[in-house]
Amino acid sequence: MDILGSLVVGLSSGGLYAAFGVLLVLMATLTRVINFSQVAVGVFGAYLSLRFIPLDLPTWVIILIAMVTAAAISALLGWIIATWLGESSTTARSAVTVATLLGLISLSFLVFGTRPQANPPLLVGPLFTFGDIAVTKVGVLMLALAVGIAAVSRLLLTKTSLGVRLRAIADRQTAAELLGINVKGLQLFVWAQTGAMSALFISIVGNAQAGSANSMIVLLIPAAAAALVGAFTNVWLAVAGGLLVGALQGVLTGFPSITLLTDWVPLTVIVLFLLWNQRKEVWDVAR
Amino acid sequence: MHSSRNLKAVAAIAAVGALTLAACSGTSASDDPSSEGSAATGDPIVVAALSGLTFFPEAPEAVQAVFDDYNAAGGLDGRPIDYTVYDDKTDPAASATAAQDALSSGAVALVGGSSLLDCAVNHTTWEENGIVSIQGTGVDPYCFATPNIAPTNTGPYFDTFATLYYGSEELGFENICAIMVPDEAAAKAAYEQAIASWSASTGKELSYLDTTLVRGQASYAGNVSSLKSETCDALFVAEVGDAVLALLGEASNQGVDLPVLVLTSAYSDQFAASAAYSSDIYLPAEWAPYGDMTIDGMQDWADSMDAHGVPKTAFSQGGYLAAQYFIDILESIDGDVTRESFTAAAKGMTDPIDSPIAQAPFLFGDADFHQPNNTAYPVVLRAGTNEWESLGPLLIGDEIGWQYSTVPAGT
Amino acid sequence: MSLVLDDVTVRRGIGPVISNVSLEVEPGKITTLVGPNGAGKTSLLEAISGVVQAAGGTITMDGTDLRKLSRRRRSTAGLKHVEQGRMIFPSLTVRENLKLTARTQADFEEALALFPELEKRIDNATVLLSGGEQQMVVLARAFAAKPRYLLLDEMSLGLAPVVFLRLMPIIKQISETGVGVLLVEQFAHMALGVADDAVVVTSGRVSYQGEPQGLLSDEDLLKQAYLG
Amino acid sequence: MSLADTTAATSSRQPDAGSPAPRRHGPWWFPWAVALGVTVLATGLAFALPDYWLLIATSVLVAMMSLLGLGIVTGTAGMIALCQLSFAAVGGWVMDLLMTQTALPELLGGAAFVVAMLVGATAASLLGLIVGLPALRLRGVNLAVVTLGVAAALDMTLQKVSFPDQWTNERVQRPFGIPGAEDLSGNRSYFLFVAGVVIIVALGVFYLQRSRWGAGWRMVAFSERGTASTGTSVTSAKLSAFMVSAFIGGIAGSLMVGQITTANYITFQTLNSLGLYVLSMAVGAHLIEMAFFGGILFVLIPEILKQFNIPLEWASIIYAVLGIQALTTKSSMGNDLRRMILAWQRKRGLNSIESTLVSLEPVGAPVPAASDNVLLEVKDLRVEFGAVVALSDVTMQLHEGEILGLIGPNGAGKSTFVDSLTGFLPHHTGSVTLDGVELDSLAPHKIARAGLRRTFQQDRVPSTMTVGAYARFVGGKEVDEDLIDEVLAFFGCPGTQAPLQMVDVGTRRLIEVAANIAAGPKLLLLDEPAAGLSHEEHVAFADRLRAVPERFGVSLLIIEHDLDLVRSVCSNLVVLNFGQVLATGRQEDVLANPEVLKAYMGETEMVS
Repeated sequence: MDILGSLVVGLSSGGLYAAFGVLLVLMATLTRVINFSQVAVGVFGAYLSLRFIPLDLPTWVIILIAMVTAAAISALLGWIIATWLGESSTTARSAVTVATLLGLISLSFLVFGTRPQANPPLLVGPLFTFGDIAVTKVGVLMLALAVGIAAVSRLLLTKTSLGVRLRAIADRQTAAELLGINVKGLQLFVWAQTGAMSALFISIVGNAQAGSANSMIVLLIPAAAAALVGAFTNVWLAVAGGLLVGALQGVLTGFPSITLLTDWVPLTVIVLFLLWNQRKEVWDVAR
Repeated sequence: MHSSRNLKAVAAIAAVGALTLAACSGTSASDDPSSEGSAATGDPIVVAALSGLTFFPEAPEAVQAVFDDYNAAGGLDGRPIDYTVYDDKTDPAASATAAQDALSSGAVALVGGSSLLDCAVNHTTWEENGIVSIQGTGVDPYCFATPNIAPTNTGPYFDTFATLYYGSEELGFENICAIMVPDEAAAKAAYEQAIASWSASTGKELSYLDTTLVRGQASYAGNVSSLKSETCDALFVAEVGDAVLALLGEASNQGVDLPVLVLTSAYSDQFAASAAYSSDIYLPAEWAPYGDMTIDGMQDWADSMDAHGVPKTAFSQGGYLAAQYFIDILESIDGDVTRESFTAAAKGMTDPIDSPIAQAPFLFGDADFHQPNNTAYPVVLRAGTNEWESLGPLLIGDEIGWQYSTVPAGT
Repeated sequence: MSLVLDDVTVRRGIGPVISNVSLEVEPGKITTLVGPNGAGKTSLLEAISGVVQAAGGTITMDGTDLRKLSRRRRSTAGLKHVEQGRMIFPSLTVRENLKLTARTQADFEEALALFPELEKRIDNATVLLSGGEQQMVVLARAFAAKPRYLLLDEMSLGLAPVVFLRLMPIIKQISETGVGVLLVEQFAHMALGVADDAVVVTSGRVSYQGEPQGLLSDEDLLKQAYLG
Repeated sequence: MSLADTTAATSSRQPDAGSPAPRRHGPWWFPWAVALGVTVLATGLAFALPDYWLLIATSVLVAMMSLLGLGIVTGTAGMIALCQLSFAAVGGWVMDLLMTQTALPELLGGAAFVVAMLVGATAASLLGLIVGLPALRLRGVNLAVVTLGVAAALDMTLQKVSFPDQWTNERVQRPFGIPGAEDLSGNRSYFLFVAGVVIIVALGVFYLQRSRWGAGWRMVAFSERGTASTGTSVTSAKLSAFMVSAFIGGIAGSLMVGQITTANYITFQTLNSLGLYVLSMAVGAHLIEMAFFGGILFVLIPEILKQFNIPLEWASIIYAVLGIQALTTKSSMGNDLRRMILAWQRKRGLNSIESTLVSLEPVGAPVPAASDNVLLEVKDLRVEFGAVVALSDVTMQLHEGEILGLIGPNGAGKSTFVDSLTGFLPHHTGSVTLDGVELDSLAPHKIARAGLRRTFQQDRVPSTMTVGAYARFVGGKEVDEDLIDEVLAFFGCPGTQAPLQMVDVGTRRLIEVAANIAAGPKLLLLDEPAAGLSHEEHVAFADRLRAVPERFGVSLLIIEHDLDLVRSVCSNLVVLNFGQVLATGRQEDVLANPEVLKAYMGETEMVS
C-alpha cells in the first residue's frame, strides 16, 4: 500500500486517537494529571444517555445528556484529586484515575451489561473515495475536532482572561492561588470540559469503536500513545501522534506475516521517538 | 445501596482472616409454597452450573425458571431440585475453583452452564469425577469433543459451517471473504476444520481469510482496508456481537456494503437495534428463531420466561432446553438419584428426547464426544430494519455434509 | 484595623520553626522583619497567607480570622503574598501577568505606572525578562490587585543592590496608598531604611521589636540578629 | 535499639575499640522463625481445610505472589506499573512451553516444573528489563503509559499464539508427580508446593528489601537526585526493580498455570493488571505481610460476594474505592499499621530517637590546614538558564585536607555551583577536575563514584529505611560496617537500628553527612549542613567537622549561610556574588574584605 493510502487508513481511526490525545495533553498541562479515565468517562456518559433514547428525544439532546453526565463524572474525579491531592505529584494524582478506570469499567458491566450497546454512530460512510481508498466522514470529523480543540484551546489560553488564569495555574499553582485565582474551580472546569468532549467523541463514533466497556481501555491506549508522542505537553504533536498510531495500525494489518509484531510496533515507535526527543537528562525535581 | 453494606461485610470478614469461614454453601432455590399445594419439600436434588454470569446471565436464569415450575408442581416425587450457579468470571482459575465448588456441593449433574471456557478448563475434572454436563451454551471446542459434556446448542464451529453453507449454496455467494478472531489455538483449529468441512461439502474455497483479529481490537480500519482490495461478494465475520458491530461500523465508514454472514452470538435484539449497516446480515440460529411462536413448544418457553421475568433470547432457549432434558433424564432413573445414577442414565440413553425448539432430538449417550444439536435456522437482518426475520429452511448438519470433529486441538 | 498575629506557632516536620510570635502590621505602614537565615521568617509569611497552616495562635486581618479561610479566600480578602524567588508565570507576558490581578483598566495602568520601564516589554513573555524586571512584574502584579496587606519575602534575592534600591521607594509608595506591608529582607539596612516598625526573629522567636532606628543605631544588636 | 544502647555506642570517643557491636539486622532468626511458623501453619491448613477452601487458599497465595512482585515497583520504588500480569503471562507461557513441548519433563522428572518455572521467571525478568528501559529517559508517569501499552500488546500477542498446552491439547504436569487439578488429593499437595514457593520468595524479598538493591529502590522512590548522588545509577535502580518484580511475577504466572494445568490469555488480561495495581496501592504491597493480606482481599472479596449472590463486578469497584481511599490519604493499610506500631512503641519509650551530638565531649581539633595538593580544580565554570547567567567564569581550587567555605548572599549561585559540580546540570561550560580526573561529562552517579559526593539542602533521606540501611546504602558496596558505626557515633547519630521515620529532620541531615563521610569520598560538598540545628548543636557539629579531614581522610567544601560555622571550621573561603567569584583566600582576609561584607549585607555601613 502506498504511503498516502496508509495515511488515509490511519485517518479512519487515527482521528479519534488524535482527538483523545489532545484531551489527554490538555489535562496533563492544565491539571497535572495523566487521565487514565479519559475515555472511560466518555463511554460511561454515552452509554447512560442511551437510556433516554426510548423517550424519543432529538439526537442532540441525547448527546447533550451524554456530555453532561461525563462532565459531571469527570468533575467529581477532578474534585477528589484537587481536594486531597492538590499539591501531590503527577504520579500520585494520575494513580487515582487508574482506580477510577477500574471502577468505571466494572460499574459499566453492572449498569449496562455486556451486550453490544445500542449506540448508533452519528456519522456513517466515506466522505469521498478514490480507488480502494476511502476517506471516512468520522475520521475527518474527528481529526477536525482534534485540530479544532487544539486550536480553540490555544486561542482560549492566549486570548482570554480565563485562558491566562489557566496558564498561570499550569505554570505555578501555589503562586496562582496566592493571587486569589480559583485554582480548584478552574481545574474542575477543565475536567468537566474534557469529560464532555470525551462523551461527544464516543457519541460520534458510536459502537463502531465503542461497543462495550472494553473500549474504555482499548481506546485509551492508542490515545495515550498519541499524547506520549507530544510528551503530554504539545497538542500538535499529539494530533500527529494519533494519526501516526492509526496509520501504523492500519498499514501493519496489511502484512499478515508479521502479525505477531503488529501490536508491538506502535508502542516501540513511540518509545523510540520519545527516547530521542527527550534525550536530555531530566531530574525529578528542579533542585 | 449495596456497596456500603458490602464494604462493611468485606472489612469485617477480611479482618478476622476469613479463611476459616464456613465451607461455602450455595443459596438454594427458594421454594414457592404459595403457588400450589403440592410443592416439593423433600430432600433436594442438587444441581449446579458454571457460568460467566456477566456475559450470559439468561441461560442459568432460564434453568432456574424451569426448575422453579417443576418444584412448584411437586418436583421428583416430592423432592425439589436445588440449583446453584457458580460464576467463573470468564477466568480459568476461577472456573477451576468453581468446578470444585460445584462438585463439593454434591451436585448430581451440571445443567445449563454457559461459559466461554468452562469445557476447556474443566472437562477432565468432569470425567475424573464421573459427572455429566448438559451445557446450555457451549462455546469452546472442548464442549463438543469430550465424553462428559453434551451441549444443547450447536456451537460456533457448526455455526461457521452452516452460515458459509447457507451463503454459498442458498444465497449463491461465489466469493466469500472471511475475517475471524482465532482466539486460542484449539478454537482456531476447530474453525479451520469447520471451514474445511464446508469446502469438502460444497467444493468451494474462501476467497480471502484474515485471522489476525484479536479480542478487543482498538480499530478495524486496517482489516477493512485490506479486505477492500480483494474480490468479495459476501463477508463472513466470526466474532462476538460488539466486535461485529464495530467491524461493520468501520466497513460502512469505508464504504463497504457487502452482505454479511455472522455467527449466532449476534442473534439478539440489542444487536439488531444497534446495527447501522447498509446490507443484509445473515446468521444461523441455533434453535427455532426466538421470536417465532408458531413453532411447537415456543409458546411454552415464552410463557415460562415471561412468568419468571427472564429475557426471551437464544441464550434462555438453551438454558430452558438443558433443564427440560435434565428433567427427562432424571425421571428415567430407577432408584436412588445420585451423581452415579444420573451419569449412568445419561450415558445409557438410547431414545432421543424430541424437541421442536431445538429442532433436533437430544441424545446424551455413551460417545466420546457429543454434538446432539446440528441444525441451524437461517435468519436475516435486512438493511435498514432492526428486527430479525426468519428465513429457513432448516439446515441439518447430517444432510448437508457436516463433519464432526473429535480432536479439537492440534496445530 | 490591622493585620495582627498573636502567639503564632508554625511547625514544619516535627519541630516548630516559629514559636509564639506576635506582631502587628498597620495599614499604610511598613513592618520590616529581619533575622538570620533559617530563623523561620518565610514560614511565618506562609502561615499568614495559608501556604502552611499555623499550628497555634491567631491571625486576624481587620478583625477577620484568617486561619479559617483558604489561601484563596485570604487572597481575595485583600492579602497578597509575594513569595521568595520571583514567582512569575513564565509563559505569561507582562501584560497577562498584570491582567491576572487587575480588576479594572485603571488598576492595570496604575500598577504599570509604578515601573514605566516595563511598558516597552509589555508583550514579552516574563521568562525572557531580567531578574530585576521580573521582580518588578511580581510587585506590580500584587499591587494591581489593590491589596490591603502585602507580604513581601526577600525581594532582593539574586538582585543587584542597585536594582533592589530601585524597588525600595516603590514599596514605600505602595504603602503610602494605605497598604500594610510586611517586608522580610536580608538587606537589612535598606529594608530598615523604609520601615515604620522593625521586628527581629532569631531561631523562630521574636528577639527585638520596635523602632527601626533603635535597631539601626545598635550595630551589635543588628549584627547579632543578622548573622545569628 | 533502646536509648541506653545509643548512648553507650555514641559516648565512646573511639567506638571501634571495645564497644559492643550494635545489632544491625534485628534478630537474624526472626524471618526464619516467621517462615517456619508459616510453613507449619500451611501444613496444618493443607490437612484441615475443606477441598474448596484449599483451592481458595492456593489462589490467595498466587495472588500474593503477584502483589509481592508488584509491590517492589509500585510500593518500594514508587512507580506506576500496569503490566504485572504480563510478566506472569510470560513466565507461565515459557514454563508451559517447556513442560508441554519439550523433553524437559522426561529429562528431569518431578523437578522439571521447578526448572521450567525458574526459566520462565528469568524470561519474565527480561521483559521487565525491556519495559524498564524507557526509564532511561522517561520519568514518572510516562512510564506508566508504556507499561499499559505493554500489557495491551502482550494481551493481543497471547491471543494469537495461545498457550503451548493448547497447541497439542496437553496438560501441564504439576511438580513432583502431584496429580492434576481434577484430582482433589493433588490440590492438597499443590497447595503445599505453592506455600513452599511463596515462603522462599517472601524470604528472598525480605532480604532483597534489606539489601543494597532494596535500599536503592527506596531511595529512587524518595528522590532520584538523592540516589544518583550516592553513586547509584537511577536507571539501574529502576531496571533492577522492574526485573525483580517481573521475576516474581513470572513465578506467580507459573504457579497460576500449574494450578489449573492449562492456561488461557484471559487470566492475564490488562483489566486484571489494573485491579492488581489498585489493590497493591490500597494495601501497601511492598510490605510482605500486606501482600499476603492483599492476596486474601483479592480472592476473598469475590468469594464473599459470591456467597451473597452479588455480581462479582462489585469486587473491582471495591478495589477501586479502597485504592482511591488509600491514594487520597497518601497512605495504605500497611503503612497505617506500621505507623500505629511505631506510635505505640514511641509511647512506650522504645523509640526515643534524637541526636546526642551536644552531649559528646569536644574533640578540640584545630581548623585543618590545606596541603599543597590541589584536589579540586574548577576553571571558567559557566551556567546559563535561558537568558540568565547563573554562574560566569568561576575559577577556584580546593586543596587536599582542607575545609573550604563557599559563602555568598542568597541567590549568589552557590547551589547552582554545587549542582553543576555534581553533574545535575550537565550543560555547563568550563572544566572541573578532581584529583586529576575530568568530571565534566560524567553522570551524577559516576561523579559520586569518582570520589566527589554531596549532601542536599532539602531532606533526601527516605523515611522508609533504618539509619543503618540508609548508611550502608550511601556508604556503597565496600563500606566497612564498623566505619559506619564509628562515623554515626562520631556525629552523635542514632544507632543503625533506628527507623528514619522516627528521626527529626535536623538529625536526618546529620545522618546524611555521617553516611557520606563513611562512604569515603575524596571530597564531600555539604550544602547548608547546619540548617535545622540548634546553636549548641552548631558548636558541637563544627567541633566534629574540624576533625573530619584528619580522621576520615575526607576533604570538605561547605556551603553555608551561618558565618559562625564557616568561621570556626574553614581555613579558606570563596565568596560568590551574582554568579561570580567576588573574593577568595584565607578566611580572616576574606571576611575582612569590605567588598565581601558589602555584598553579603548590601551595605557598606556594616563594616565594623
